[in-house]
Amino acid sequence: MLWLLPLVGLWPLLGAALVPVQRLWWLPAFGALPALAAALLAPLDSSLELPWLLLGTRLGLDELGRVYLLFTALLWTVAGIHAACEMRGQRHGRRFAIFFLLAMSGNLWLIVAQDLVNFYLGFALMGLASYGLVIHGGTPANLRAGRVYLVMALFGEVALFAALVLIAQHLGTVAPSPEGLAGLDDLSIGLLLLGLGVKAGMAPLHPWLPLAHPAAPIAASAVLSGAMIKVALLGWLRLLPIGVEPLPEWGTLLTTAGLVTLGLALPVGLVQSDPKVILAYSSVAKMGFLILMLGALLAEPALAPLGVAALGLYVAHHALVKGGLFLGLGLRKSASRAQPLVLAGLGLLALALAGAPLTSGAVAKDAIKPLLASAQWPWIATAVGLSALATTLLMARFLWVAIRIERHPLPGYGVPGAAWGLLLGLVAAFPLVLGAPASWVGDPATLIPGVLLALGVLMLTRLWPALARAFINRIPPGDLLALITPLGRWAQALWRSLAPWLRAGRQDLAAALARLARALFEHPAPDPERLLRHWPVIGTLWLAMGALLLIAFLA
Amino acid sequence: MTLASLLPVAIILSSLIPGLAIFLVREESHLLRGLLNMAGALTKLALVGVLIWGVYHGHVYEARLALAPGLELVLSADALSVLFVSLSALLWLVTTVYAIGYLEHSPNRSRFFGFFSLCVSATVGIALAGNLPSFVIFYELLTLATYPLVAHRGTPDAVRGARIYLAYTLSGGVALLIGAIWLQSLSGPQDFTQGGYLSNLSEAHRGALIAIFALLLAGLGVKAALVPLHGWLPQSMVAPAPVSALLHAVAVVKAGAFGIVRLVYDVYGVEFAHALGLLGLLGALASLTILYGSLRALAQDGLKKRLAYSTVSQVSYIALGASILGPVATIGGLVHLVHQGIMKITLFFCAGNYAETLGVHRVSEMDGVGQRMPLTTLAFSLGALGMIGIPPIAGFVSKWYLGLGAIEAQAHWVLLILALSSLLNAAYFLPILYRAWFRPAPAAWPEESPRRGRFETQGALLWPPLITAAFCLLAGLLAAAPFSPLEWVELIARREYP
Amino acid sequence: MSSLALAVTLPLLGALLATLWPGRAQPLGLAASLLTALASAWVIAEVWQAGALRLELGGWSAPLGIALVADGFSAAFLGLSALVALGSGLYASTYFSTREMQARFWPLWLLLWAALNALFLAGDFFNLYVTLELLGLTAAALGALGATPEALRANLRYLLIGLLGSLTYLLGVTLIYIAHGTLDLALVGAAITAGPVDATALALMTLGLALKAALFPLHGWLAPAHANAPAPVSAALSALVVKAAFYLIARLWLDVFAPLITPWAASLMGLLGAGAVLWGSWRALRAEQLKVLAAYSTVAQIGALCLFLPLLQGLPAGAAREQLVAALVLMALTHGLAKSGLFLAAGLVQRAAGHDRIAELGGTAQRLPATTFTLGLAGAALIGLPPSGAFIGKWLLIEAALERGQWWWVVVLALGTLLSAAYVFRVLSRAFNQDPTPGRFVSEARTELPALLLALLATAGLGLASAPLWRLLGVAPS
Amino acid sequence: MTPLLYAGAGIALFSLGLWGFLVQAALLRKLIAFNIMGSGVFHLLIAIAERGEQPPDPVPHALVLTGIVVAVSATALALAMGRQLGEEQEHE
Repeated sequence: MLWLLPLVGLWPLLGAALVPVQRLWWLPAFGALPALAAALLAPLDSSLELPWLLLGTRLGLDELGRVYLLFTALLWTVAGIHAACEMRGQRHGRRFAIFFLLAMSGNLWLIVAQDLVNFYLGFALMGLASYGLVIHGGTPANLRAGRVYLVMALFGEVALFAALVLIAQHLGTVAPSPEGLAGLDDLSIGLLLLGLGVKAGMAPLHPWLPLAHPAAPIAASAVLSGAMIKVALLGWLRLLPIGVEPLPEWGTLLTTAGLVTLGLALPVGLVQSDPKVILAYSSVAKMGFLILMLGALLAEPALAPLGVAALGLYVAHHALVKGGLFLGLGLRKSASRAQPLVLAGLGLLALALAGAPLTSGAVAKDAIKPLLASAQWPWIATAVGLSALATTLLMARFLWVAIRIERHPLPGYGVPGAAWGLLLGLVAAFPLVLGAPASWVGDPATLIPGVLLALGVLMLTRLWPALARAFINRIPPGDLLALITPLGRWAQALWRSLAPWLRAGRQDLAAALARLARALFEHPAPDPERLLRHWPVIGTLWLAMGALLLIAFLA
Repeated sequence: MTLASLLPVAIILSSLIPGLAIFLVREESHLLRGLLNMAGALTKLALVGVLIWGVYHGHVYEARLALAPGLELVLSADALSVLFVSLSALLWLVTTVYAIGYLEHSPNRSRFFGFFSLCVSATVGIALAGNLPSFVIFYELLTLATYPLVAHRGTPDAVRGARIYLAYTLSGGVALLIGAIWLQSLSGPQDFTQGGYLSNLSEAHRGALIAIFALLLAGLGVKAALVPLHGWLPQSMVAPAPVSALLHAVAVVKAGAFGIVRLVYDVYGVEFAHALGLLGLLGALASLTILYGSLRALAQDGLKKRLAYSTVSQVSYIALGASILGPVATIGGLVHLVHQGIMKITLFFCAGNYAETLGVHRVSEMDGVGQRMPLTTLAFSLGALGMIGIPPIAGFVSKWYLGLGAIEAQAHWVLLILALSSLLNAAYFLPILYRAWFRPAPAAWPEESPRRGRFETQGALLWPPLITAAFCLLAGLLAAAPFSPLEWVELIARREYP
Repeated sequence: MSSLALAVTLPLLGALLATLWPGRAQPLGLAASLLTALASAWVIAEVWQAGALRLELGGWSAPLGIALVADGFSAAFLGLSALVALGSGLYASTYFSTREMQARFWPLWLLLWAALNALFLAGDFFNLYVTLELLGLTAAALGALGATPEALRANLRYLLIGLLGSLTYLLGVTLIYIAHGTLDLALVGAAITAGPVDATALALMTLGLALKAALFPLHGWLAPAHANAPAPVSAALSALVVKAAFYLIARLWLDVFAPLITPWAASLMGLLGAGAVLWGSWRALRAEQLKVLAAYSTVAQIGALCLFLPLLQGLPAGAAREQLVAALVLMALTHGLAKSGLFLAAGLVQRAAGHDRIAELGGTAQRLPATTFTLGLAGAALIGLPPSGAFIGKWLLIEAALERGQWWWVVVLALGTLLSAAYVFRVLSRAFNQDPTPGRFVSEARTELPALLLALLATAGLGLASAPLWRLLGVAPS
Repeated sequence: MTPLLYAGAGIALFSLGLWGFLVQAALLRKLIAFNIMGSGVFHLLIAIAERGEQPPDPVPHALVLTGIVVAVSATALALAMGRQLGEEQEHE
């Protein structure tokens, strides 16, 4: 079934080409089907070689790839159903569908790609097409979010490009292998972290994320936050020498970065009022958590086999849950009927994200425990515990905001609702399928205090609304961006004050040159030759020439 | 004269003869002129096909004509010539179709197409020139043949642009001439030789060789638009779109870049040039040009001007590739010769389409053109994304190999240049794409042409950019396939670095 | 009858007949032109085969008798004069429309040609004097054919300058005769010693010729004289008459008096040449009329030829010297052909527009594509762009300069090239404006084609197919 | 001695004529000066024809004769042109 692999990327591309046709509005819903089929049917660890394609293409699925392909395809399918229904007949709906399918194609392709160039191809396609999703709404806020997203994404892509070139040079080929990655130099690793770190929302490269994910339409937000940010982790797991050699310094660095991300995203998320922004910060925080874990893996190669599988599980859980949250939020905003059901679903998902027992979150957390246990610093477990607490609080905040959301009833939400229900089912079944019963309980220790704390906060804000107002919305989405925006303004002001000088200088120079040119060319030339036609002048010159000649002959 | 020596001559004549004949064609004879044009272009393509086959199989094609004692006109085809010849032949055909569509209703068509063909003849001559004097001859002929094309419109602006073009290129030509003669006086008459022919000159000539390199580089740099010799390029944007396309993608700019490649590889020899410390100079100049061109492009509102500065920047990738020691960087630079050509010609075709169909000349007028002309804008997008280096479009392949080569040669700073350049490229191309696709279209276009074919514009204007855009995509997608530009360039690099 | 004698006598005879039957001047003149050209071709063919020819007139041998000689050098110039004279003559046959003008033109024209041929073929100093005088007289008379006051004044000045030059030359010849008792070029050449008498003689002869060749800074007469003459006459004046004087300078300096030439003297000539290149080109650039431009360009071209002298000085006989001399000839020939083409084209422009003010030529240039093409081709040859013969000449000149370490001439040439490009393209740019174009390329074949062919010969012919010329000049292709 | 005297006189005549030719503005005077220069050269030629006891060298004589013819025709042409110029100027 290897032939399914090329289809994974080609099919959505074909869809993007065909979707402008009015009758094919439903194509986004079916774009990820070959990927789903491939994830289930394609044999593991065998690859399809296409040496003539690009710089030599190798497609294939390994264990991690299959997990990724599975949850990515699932999420894209559900989101695709939402997108197709939501955008049908809307203004620019077809444009949205094109970019949606392009981003889908890139996302799926980079998972099945086993060589650097195709990974980059998928990554770039996904990154650029997402821009179209982010700015779809066309409001000034959307455009700003898109601009920030694009600038940072391009920085990331360029850094990734440099990293990939360095890795390719190191490998001597474009197909990476664990052995080949041994001894990778620091520049490559640094660039790789930088390049993918943007996509992952690693602090301080995250400010685009809380802006862009909420700006996109719901279906796009779901895949952005659910599927697309996860590819950074995939890239790291594939291209860093994990399990080959210990890189303690880099491990420390990543751990620190993860902690910083966690510590930054959770509090900032708590004071947001837009549910999508809250979810976006939650994603940033989760990525921070994953980066932290990756740091541990990088420092200790022995953890690799177990750790990679655990991370895969965790990522799959988060992708489905976060995607589900976004999509549910969409239903909450738009669908008229069955709102209690939607709220119940959202509650379930929020619980799962907080890691409540019997949810996928519990299983994922359980899987990741050994990694935590081996962390370099003992207090990391504490920090992670605190973050879990904060996550619970964040989810409570989300539910609170989601309950009070203003609804705009729209017809025709049966199919997306059903699809969402399916997704809920998958999330619910997640622990049953993938986790041993021992892991179902998880770690309620952080959940219960969290819930209690949330209730406490609720009470407090009820009693003193001013207290809530003092915090809510004090930090704008994109936090750090607010700090550097004045820098940009100063630079602009500086340029504005300097520009006239420069321009004046240039104009002066140009005017001087023009004057010179006029002096040389424009005025009718006075005829200096007139002199050369006077006989005495001719005679003098002539005789002088003769004298010189004679002297020269006799010299 | 044997068949083997006839082929290069025939390739030049296949555009020269139609070109001269076109001058005599009456202005109203559309059909005859079109026939001559297409016959020439197709013949050339067929001949080039034979040439590719022959050179691949190791045949030697060479024609010699003694001009004076010690001065020979040599036409010969090696793998590098074939690369450039095929590019010119292919793009000439496409551009001819486009030009016929573009200029069908403007005056002075016979003159235009005559010089158009002469221009291509000179370009092909440059590609096939087998020694430095022949190169110089065709290089100057190219200047001559291009001048009327730049001045073609006859507006004061056009004449001024052409004058500036001429001032630059002729000055460059003089530098090139003196350099070439000086070199010949040291080395004696020599053909281009893979690996260079100067390395056995005595140490005493070291200073002279450096000075000669500087002279030759100055001469070639004018056409290749190396900063600070690039001033003519944006000015010559007044020419009709097919001319700009040809100028930027195939003829003038490329001739300069091709000359630099010849100079480094087949005159000095890359290792000898490295030993003389000349590659650093070239690399620095190329890097400066790459960044400066992009920065200037950012500030341009005129679409063609922006593209022109983009050319300034992009063509220096070729020089950059030549300035890095090692086969991989050579591949990157040489393949960009082709890749930049097809991408830039696509962009110019599209710019011409906007101008001709909608009267849109400025970036600020491009709001919503994607809705009015989706196919053209699609082609434009492909070209622009390729320039940025997004895979799987051709430009990515060039950048990839340049980067690999730079690391191989321990020149990590090149990566930084590539990264900065990509970002700058994105900064001046993506806003255009944004406007074209996402902004609402205005109620009325500046000057919409009443002639409209079955599609968004006339067929002769629409097909060429679509075809070249497809080339851009295929050159990248099938980079590793046999007979792709990349594979051909690898053949050259293998021969240069045995 | 020998070919050498024919080349001189046929035009003379033609001139005589045209004078006798003024009504038939034109057909007679054209027939004589054709025959003269054939005779020239015959001479060239014989030189091609035999290497050098010598004819003792009346059987009197030197030192008493008069000899006609031809070698590759003179044959080349003979060929140049045949081509230019034939082309210009053909052109003149429609340019002068009235019988009266034709009757005045043709005898003088054929006389001029006879003088030129005799000058190129003369083997002794005195014959050279006579031909120089004859050349000066006919040239001035032809130049004044237009009979406007400007033309008369300019050509009267030209005549007087020419007379001064001839007399000075004659004084030099007298000194030669005092010193050596013979006037035969070959014999004198063998007897030359580096003494004050020979030096003075050469200085005097050079002075005289410098006036006629319009060597900078003695060129003041040239521009008005050439610019005011009728177009075919200007073509011949610029392409041939001035070159003839230079031909003689070259003959004396490179051949007869070679042992006398010191580096200083050669450098002085080079310096004057450099001045001519720069000043002439600059004046051409600033000229407001097309024909004035062409005339100043002639000044510059003569200067460029002078640059060969310092490089040839001290170069021992051998392949290198032969090549450089051949390059000199090639350059002179290219200039001659190109300049005649330029003047003929300028004449057409002038006639079509009614004036030749460059600034106002736009529409005219557009209406005459073939003529504009001629201007372009001739211009390319004047600049020295490839593939013109001047390019090859320039190449060899620069190569020699670099090899001999005299790089400053290269700088002069580079500047001259750029300046000449500037003035040529200043004219050509007028061809590009928004006026409508005519349907056809050539509108009047009999006037446009000779000019076009001459320019084409300069650009493509002498550039790409110069091998016969090298062979004629005895340079083995290496 | 005599030849030297003649030669000296010839040179002197030539110089005198030259002076006049360069300095005098009027055409007629210029032409007279030109003829004086010519006479100077002819003097010189005749002076060198002297060969002591032998009959004089015929070559310089031939030269002088030809020279005179040339000088006369040149003078005539110059006069004709000068006259025509004068007439044209009168018309203006």
